Amino acid sequence: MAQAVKKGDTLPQGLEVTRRPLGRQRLDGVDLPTDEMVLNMGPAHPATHGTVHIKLTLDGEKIRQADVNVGYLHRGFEKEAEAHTWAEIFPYTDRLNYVSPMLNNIGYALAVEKLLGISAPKRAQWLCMIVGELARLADHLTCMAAQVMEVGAFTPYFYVIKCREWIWDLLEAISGARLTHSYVRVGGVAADMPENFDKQTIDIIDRITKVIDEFDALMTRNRIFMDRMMHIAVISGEDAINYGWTGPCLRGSGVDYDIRKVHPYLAYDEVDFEVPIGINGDNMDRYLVRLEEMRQSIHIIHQCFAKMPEGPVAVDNPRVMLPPKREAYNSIEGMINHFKLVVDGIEVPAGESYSYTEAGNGELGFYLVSDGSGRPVKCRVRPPCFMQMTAMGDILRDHLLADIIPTFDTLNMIGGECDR
Amino acid sequence: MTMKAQPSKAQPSETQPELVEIAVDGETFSVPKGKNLLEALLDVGEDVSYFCYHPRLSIVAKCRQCLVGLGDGHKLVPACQMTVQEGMKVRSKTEQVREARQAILEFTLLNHPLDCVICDKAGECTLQRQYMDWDGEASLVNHDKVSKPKKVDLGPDIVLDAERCILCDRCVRFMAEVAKAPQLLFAKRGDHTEVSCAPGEQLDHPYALNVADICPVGALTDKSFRFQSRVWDLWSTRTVCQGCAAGCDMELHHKDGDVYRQVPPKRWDLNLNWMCNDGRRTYRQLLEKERVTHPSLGGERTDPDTATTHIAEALQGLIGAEGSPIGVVLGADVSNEDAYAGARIAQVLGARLYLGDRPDDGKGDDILRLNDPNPNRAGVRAMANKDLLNTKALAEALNDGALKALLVVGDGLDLPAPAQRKLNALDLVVLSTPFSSALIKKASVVLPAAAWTEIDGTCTNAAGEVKRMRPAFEPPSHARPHWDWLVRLGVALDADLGFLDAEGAFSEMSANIETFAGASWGDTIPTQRLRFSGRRG
Amino acid sequence: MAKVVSIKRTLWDALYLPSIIKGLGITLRHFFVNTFTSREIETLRYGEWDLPDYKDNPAKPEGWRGKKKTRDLPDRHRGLHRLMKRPDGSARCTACMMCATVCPANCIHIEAGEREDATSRDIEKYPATFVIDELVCVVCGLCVEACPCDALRMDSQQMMKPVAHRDDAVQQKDQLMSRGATSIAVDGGAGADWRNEYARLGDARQIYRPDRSFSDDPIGYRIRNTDSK
Amino acid sequence: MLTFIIATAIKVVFFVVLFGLTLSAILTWMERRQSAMMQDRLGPVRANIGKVRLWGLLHPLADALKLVVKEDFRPPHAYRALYVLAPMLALLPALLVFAVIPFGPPVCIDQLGAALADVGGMCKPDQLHYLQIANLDIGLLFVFGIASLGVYGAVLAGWSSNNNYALLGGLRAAAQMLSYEVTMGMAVMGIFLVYGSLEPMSIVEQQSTMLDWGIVKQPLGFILFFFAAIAETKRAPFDIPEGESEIVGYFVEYSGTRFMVFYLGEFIEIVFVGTLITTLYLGGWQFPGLASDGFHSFFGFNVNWLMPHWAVVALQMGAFVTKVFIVCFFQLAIRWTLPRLRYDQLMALGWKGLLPASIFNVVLTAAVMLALQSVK
Repeated sequence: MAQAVKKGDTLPQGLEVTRRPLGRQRLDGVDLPTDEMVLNMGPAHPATHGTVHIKLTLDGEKIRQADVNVGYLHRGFEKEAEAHTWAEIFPYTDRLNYVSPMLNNIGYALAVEKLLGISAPKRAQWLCMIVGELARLADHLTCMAAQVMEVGAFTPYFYVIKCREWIWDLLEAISGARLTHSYVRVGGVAADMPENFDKQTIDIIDRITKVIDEFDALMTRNRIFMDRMMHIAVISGEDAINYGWTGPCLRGSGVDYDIRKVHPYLAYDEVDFEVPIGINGDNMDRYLVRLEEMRQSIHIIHQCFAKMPEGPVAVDNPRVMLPPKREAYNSIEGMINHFKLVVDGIEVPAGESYSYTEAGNGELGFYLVSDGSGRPVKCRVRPPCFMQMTAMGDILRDHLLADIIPTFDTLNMIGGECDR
Repeated sequence: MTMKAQPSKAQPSETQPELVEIAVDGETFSVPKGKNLLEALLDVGEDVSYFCYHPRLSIVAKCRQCLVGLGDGHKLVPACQMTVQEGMKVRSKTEQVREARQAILEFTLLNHPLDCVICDKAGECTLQRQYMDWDGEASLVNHDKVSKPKKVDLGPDIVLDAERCILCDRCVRFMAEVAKAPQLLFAKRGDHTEVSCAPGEQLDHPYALNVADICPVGALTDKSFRFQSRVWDLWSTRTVCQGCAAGCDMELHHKDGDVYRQVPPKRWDLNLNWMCNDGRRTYRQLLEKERVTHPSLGGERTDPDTATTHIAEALQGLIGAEGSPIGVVLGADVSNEDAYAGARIAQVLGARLYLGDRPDDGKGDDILRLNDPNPNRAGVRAMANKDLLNTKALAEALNDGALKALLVVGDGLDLPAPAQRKLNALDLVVLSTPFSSALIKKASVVLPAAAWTEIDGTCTNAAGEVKRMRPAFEPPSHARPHWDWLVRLGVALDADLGFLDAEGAFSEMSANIETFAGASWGDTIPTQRLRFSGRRG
Repeated sequence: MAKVVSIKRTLWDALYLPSIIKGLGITLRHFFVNTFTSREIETLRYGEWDLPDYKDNPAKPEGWRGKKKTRDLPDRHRGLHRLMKRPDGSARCTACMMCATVCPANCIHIEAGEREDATSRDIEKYPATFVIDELVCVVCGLCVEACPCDALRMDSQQMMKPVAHRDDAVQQKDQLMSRGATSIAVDGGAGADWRNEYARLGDARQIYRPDRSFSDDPIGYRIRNTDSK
Repeated sequence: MLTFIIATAIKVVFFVVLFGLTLSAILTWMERRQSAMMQDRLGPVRANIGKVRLWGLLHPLADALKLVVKEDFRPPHAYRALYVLAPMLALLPALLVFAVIPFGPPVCIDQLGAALADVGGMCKPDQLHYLQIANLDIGLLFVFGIASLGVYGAVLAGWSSNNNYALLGGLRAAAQMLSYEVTMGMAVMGIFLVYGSLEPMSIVEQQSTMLDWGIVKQPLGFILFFFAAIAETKRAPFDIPEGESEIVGYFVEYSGTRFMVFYLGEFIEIVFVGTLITTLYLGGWQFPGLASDGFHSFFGFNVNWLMPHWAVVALQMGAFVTKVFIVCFFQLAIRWTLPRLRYDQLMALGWKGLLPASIFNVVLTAAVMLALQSVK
């Protein structure tokens, strides 16, 4: 089970745990008496990607209090899901974490499969891992691009955003759309990978590796960047767990918890990868964890192509998967099957299930309740970044105004997911 | 007359039937002796597929879909043809039974055309449902489908697609046994058999539309519903037919404020599972008649408050005047709540109450339809049993000039032409109606009312059953239920009618009016989308 | 197994200048590479590659540089909808409403009509109106997957163009059909022997790449659709 | 007197309008185009007149047009007088400091066509013209005096906008510019010590060979001055008053022409910093090896290329412009490479890092000068 690194633990590379307590004074010395100023940051602030409102009480530039208000992008996903069949919900999941829609697709499909008690064929699972890790790459690339951009370094942003474009080219080739893929299905995927997809992917992830190295060289050891990121917005592993954090942000605080490792789904137990963790729980560690996770994702994708078996990409179950088009066109059985699945939806047995996957920001959970009809009675999403936003006000206290945005970026709030 | 608490479901018979024990897949159940095995299996919750069986029709066992194993015998038998006997051992869940039903389905689908895309039954088709439940496999047979006539015009209401027919015989039996007019029969032989009208006949019986309902596939379809909407796009509201005094339960299928069809509920016990053609077409009046949508004062459009204030001011001098010069007409088409509100207003005004009804149309038969076309005559009558004057009395009062003001609630008033002309002489004629009619020109104030598809309330049928009507959609523009207008009028007259919604009116009514004592407001059955309303077909 | 990734600031890092010079080295390398070779510029002319000035001179319009001039849309790209045609030129669509039913955005509006002149082998139902509001459409492709007649496809390889008025984004039936090609999948199925037929055509389908179809290729795409563009 | 006024007017037009403003306009394009090249993008290339695109060089024109015709919005609760005044206060000092920058060698109008060994000796004093608007002997003091006025523009803009973000920006600007002016002054002190003059023309004339350049004699001073100057112009990594991802800046409420003035002011300051650094550290208008009558040595080779006076002047002015351009290029390159400091880190760097270093530089320079003098 996950265990937080504690102060005094010996760690490799001669590092020590130097965590400082939550909410420590950033500015030393005697403060002059001043009036506090209330500053409303957002919901239309240019740097808060994703509409979020932070009500700041400032003492000069120092943050006395930061109240984070989310919910400006509430679209009623959970309620909307109740009016659609299980299969029609996929386009909606694309818009949860819109930086890595594939991971949402996968999370939702696995949740329904869990409720159905089926699992996708092996090849579909490996395909899901490939597109999922590509989406994770896109997610982390975007997050890190935004981080460096918000501390003022604009150029690396374009280098990594270019990589994200390459990934979207790939995902478009396999799914048909760059961003709103809707590629995964209950019981498999919509289609097998196109010709040469493996070669293109390997080519592109190799290029991405080079760009990540360049990015690393450009930013990580830059004194200004280090000053901006290190020991900012520190949170201990215990606190992070108490806040319900998951994903790279939790691992940045030294908790070795990755759902792909501790509760492997798909075929993650058959691939070899390492879980990066930080020590200090500050912005820098969250940045470094993401940086390393991208390299691990690339490593996973290489293994996936090597190990992926041949075979069908969707279950052969007429009550779950649409029949092949040739049968729908040519036989009455196929046509009836097609009709009933489209109109009535998959008749998922009555029951409830909670399924969780490691998405870009952490544990993406779907709690589904079915009453046996073709649509969910309840489709609740556990958005990872929502938990992180709850802690943001606390970890920002007594920091400076300029620390808000980089912290906001390392916590990686995605409006579509957080507000649903 | 006594009012029965609704609904009267299958009433417990006088003598308890003798029970026998049967074993279904090893589990023992007690079922009434002599009962059909298929019904008994359905009663105990066994999932049995069938096409040709219908509880209101005779047993023919044509489809062979309800095969079960009996005893230790290898051979399977159709359950619908067996009656339960003591100690019967039924196999219903075995692999043999499943395979047999799957094989029968494959056989049934053999000549079925690929018509789901254009078939009006798709979505509520029994064949589709059974295929998904029992088969789900591709056909093993390579065989050209038999070609039969498509789009055969059987009569004014029904069109036949012979290819889709699975020869279950339900329609033929219905015409012969229920309608007692054997207009349908099977022609040709073997796999060329097809349903056809009897020579020289066409399918024009007043109950002919029921064959479209009981057809398990889309072979017989309703012409007026043909290609109008897919079934699963519609929304369903359980309400009461307003075609005649029989007050049949029915489902209103509608979409975006338009009614597409009216069908009997899928329950064997409610109005025999049938509906007459006329009843199914009741919704046509919504399309054919012009709706009143805004209150008007002397022909000019006005706002609701002005209208009610104007009425109150005009009536002020007449209240309690000598010889009660105010008349309140309760149309026999309004709901009980509307009628109760009308009766209360009449009480406040000291007015005479009249019943506005239409004469018998003589279309009654011995199945469902009654001669009386007024859907709520019994309910309105109950409001003021003895004091309620009829239309004839109203005409007389008008001729005598005894009335100075008249309040007409509902569209049910059928006044003879001479009496109608007399209306011009009145100080005030208030008309609360959903539809535009000849009377509207005589009215000084017109209040737009909600039509029967838009109201929540109850009505009482000729048998005295109080039945619940439910709103399918919102009334247009300013239209609102009659009782709402009357409550507003009460406010304008400084009189509290004692309720502010339909349910309040109903509880007032059941407390104050003896005949409604013990009547229940009825279950809440929400309007639901047919797409997700459970397993159809 | 966890891997600790934290770093510490060293004296070398604290000097500012080394990392500044290193960073300038990287960015200036990009600058000079791109100035003289434009090797790493991948700017695409989104939405512009069918403009007249570009079509006339696709090689190098002034001021335009970069490796790729247009974007190669993948076969599965979901673009503007199109309605496929029967060999006689009418729409294959039978107004079965599957697409409108499955559409999560409710952007498809169909009104069915009945063909009075239909012979017994014709399909009587046809879409009297078939309207897709491309602004409402979320381009999920479920409609194509739900179409049981090979009538609706999104493989037009065209993107939605910007419009000045919302009404212009509402695609009517004739617009949708103008992009359509003849599909010779047989209405109502290819007959009893369709499986063998399908197997026999397997090789042919390899040679003539099927028209860009996201879904499983239906029978009958024997010839490449040429009248679509 | 009249000649002097006319000559000054001509110089103002040439140096400020044609050089300063034009170069800053080009820099607005260059900033975007150069950053685009650094970031693997195309940058602005769309502005065109007919088919003429000129690699996007028309963009400054389009920009100016857009900003001029844009609505000039004034926030309802702004302090009107100061709100209007602030952009002018920001632009004016930046333009004024061009007065003492020498753009070229002294020119002898009579002898333009002649190949001369010594212009100074043969030219009549009233024919000798300085390519400098005002040849002040306290030129550098003038520069610092005027440049420090620039802070008023930012502070007043921030305060008068009546916006919390703008106010924060104004406060940051005030603190930052005051802090870095000290470092800048101290860094220039080294130049004074080395060249013994406050007169820019004199400083430039002393940098006749590359070994005499300020950057060689004052390497530490150059770095300190360079960064302090970037901080003065409020550009990355010191763009804290702007801080577009945090507070948007002191000019957040400005739009249209008034915003354009701020925008232009920033780029004129870049040019100004370029000219100042060129003058102080990069030999000003001196072309390496070029004497007033031609080349006697060319990068170590002994040659004897005599040139007419006009060619020498043109070459030297060209050298000046090129040097300014290169400095501007580096300023832009730094802006697109480095992240932004935080307010407290900026102060710490200024007061605890750069200022001690600049004092150390002064002391070191003085010590070396003393030692050299005693050796002599």
